[in-house]
Amino acid sequence: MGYEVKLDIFEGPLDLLLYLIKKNEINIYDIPIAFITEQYLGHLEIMKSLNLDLAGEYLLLASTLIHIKSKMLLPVQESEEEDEIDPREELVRQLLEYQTFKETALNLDKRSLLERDVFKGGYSPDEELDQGEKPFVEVSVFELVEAFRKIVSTVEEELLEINAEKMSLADRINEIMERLAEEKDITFTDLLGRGTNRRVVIYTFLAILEMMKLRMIRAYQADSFGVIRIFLAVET
Amino acid sequence: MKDIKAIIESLVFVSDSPLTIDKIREILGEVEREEIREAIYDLMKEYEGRKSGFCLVEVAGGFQFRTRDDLGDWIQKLKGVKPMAFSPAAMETLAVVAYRQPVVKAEIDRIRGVDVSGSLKGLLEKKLARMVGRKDVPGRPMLYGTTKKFLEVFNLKDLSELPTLRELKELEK
Amino acid sequence: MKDIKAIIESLVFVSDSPLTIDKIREILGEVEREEIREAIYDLMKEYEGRKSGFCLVEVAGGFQFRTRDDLGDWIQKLKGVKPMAFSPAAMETLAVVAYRQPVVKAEIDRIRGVDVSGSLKGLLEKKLARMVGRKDVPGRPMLYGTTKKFLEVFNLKDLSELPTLRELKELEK
Repeated sequence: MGYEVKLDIFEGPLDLLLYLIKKNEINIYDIPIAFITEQYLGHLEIMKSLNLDLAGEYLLLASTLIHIKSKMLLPVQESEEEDEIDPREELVRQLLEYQTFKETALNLDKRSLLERDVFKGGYSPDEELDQGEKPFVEVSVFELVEAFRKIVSTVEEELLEINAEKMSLADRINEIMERLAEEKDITFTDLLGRGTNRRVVIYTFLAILEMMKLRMIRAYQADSFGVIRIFLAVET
Repeated sequence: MKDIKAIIESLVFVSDSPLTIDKIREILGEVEREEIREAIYDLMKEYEGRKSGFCLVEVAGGFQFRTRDDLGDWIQKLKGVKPMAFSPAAMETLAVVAYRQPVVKAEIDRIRGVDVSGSLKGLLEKKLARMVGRKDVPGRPMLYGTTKKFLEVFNLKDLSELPTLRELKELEK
Repeated sequence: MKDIKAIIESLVFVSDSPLTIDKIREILGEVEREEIREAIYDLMKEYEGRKSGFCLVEVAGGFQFRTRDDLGDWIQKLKGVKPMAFSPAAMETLAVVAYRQPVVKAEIDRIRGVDVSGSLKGLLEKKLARMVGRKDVPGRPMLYGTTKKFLEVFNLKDLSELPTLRELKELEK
């Protein structure tokens, strides 16, 4: 049996199903579902007997196939013939979509890949350090969170999650700091802004309380009903 | 400016990543973009005509010298390393990310019919894919897209240069 | 061997260090040293004649492409605007500041297990982090947080877009 060796090269249940369809020269738009289900289950059996790690997704598709098969066995009700949906339709759509991407992946692989087919120059002049404003290399947040994960891997779990509320507060604090750096002082009402939503008002208020507690800002009021002015407290 | 072609040639030569016209302009000062572009296209033609061991290509929004396609085997011999290869799983995941970006992981899982965690993480580590933001739906799942390095490695000027996806045929009833 | 000049050209081009004739021979196989030497001298003359941005020189017992001496100033200008890269230390410190803000230096020291003075100072200079206040405890230590520039560099709309560690773990299955 030629196909045993091929079992572990399937990229997933859809890949296996496509292989069975091609191998048996089946029209993908009219899949004989009973036949293909039998073939599919047969392959799963072989995979099991070879002790291959059978991912849950393979079993999920098996149950989908069996479900479609049972639906197709039901007699078609004449009264509904107008809108009768083929129970295979969704599966076929999924197979075609997957097939498209599988082909696309093969085409991508055929391109002239850097460091595989083509190479750039090895010229590496001495590193010179220069001062001044420089742009940053493209860096992704993935690297940031990965760096964080590495250093906190020894710390307890609960320390690891970021808290959306705390982050919103930090955002608002940062915005206020940004504005204060430019405008020196801002009135309380300015900060709250006009027509902003409740959420912004609440976080602004919380941010100001937090910033006062942390002595990041100072608030002054000329008289008891006067305008409240906010200043930076930190000597930056 | 005299010698503009030679200057640009040397700049592209020493740059680690594809050099953009904007960057060249930043260095040369008051030179029109058009003049720079013309000089580069002149150079490209020259290299092509000479059948040199390397050529000037437009990639990832900039320009870079690269060895000729058909000489890869010789260079592999010099480098002494096995050529970098992508697993089919990585390539399929990358294809979905490239064509469907910005895309959430659940959608890639659905299209490929498997859990793509492993291959997606590999792509993030190789800097071919990156997190680009969050989708504005409950749970705010992460969205993924491709990087500039993806363009560089796959020899693409920009994303619009990706060959069009074979259209999904409409299902006939 | 046909194309020997182009092959040698591409080998010298990709080599990190000056490429020796012996090495070239090792790669090409049965080719006479004399033939290689001739091809290289041919190439050297070609580059000289073209007044190209770089030339082929004999150096340290081998051959290498080098930019023309008189273009040094331009190259210097390019290298001067080379984008900044993050060292692993800077990245780790920045990660702690981002995820733990507002945070005191002692806490960053504790989490990273080293004195972060240097990398923290670097981040402040690069305007990725800043002092945001003082903690209300004895000694009133300085508190640090991220900046708007941090969001720009990492392509984030706001801090709540930062990926969580749980999301990263999900990729590790």
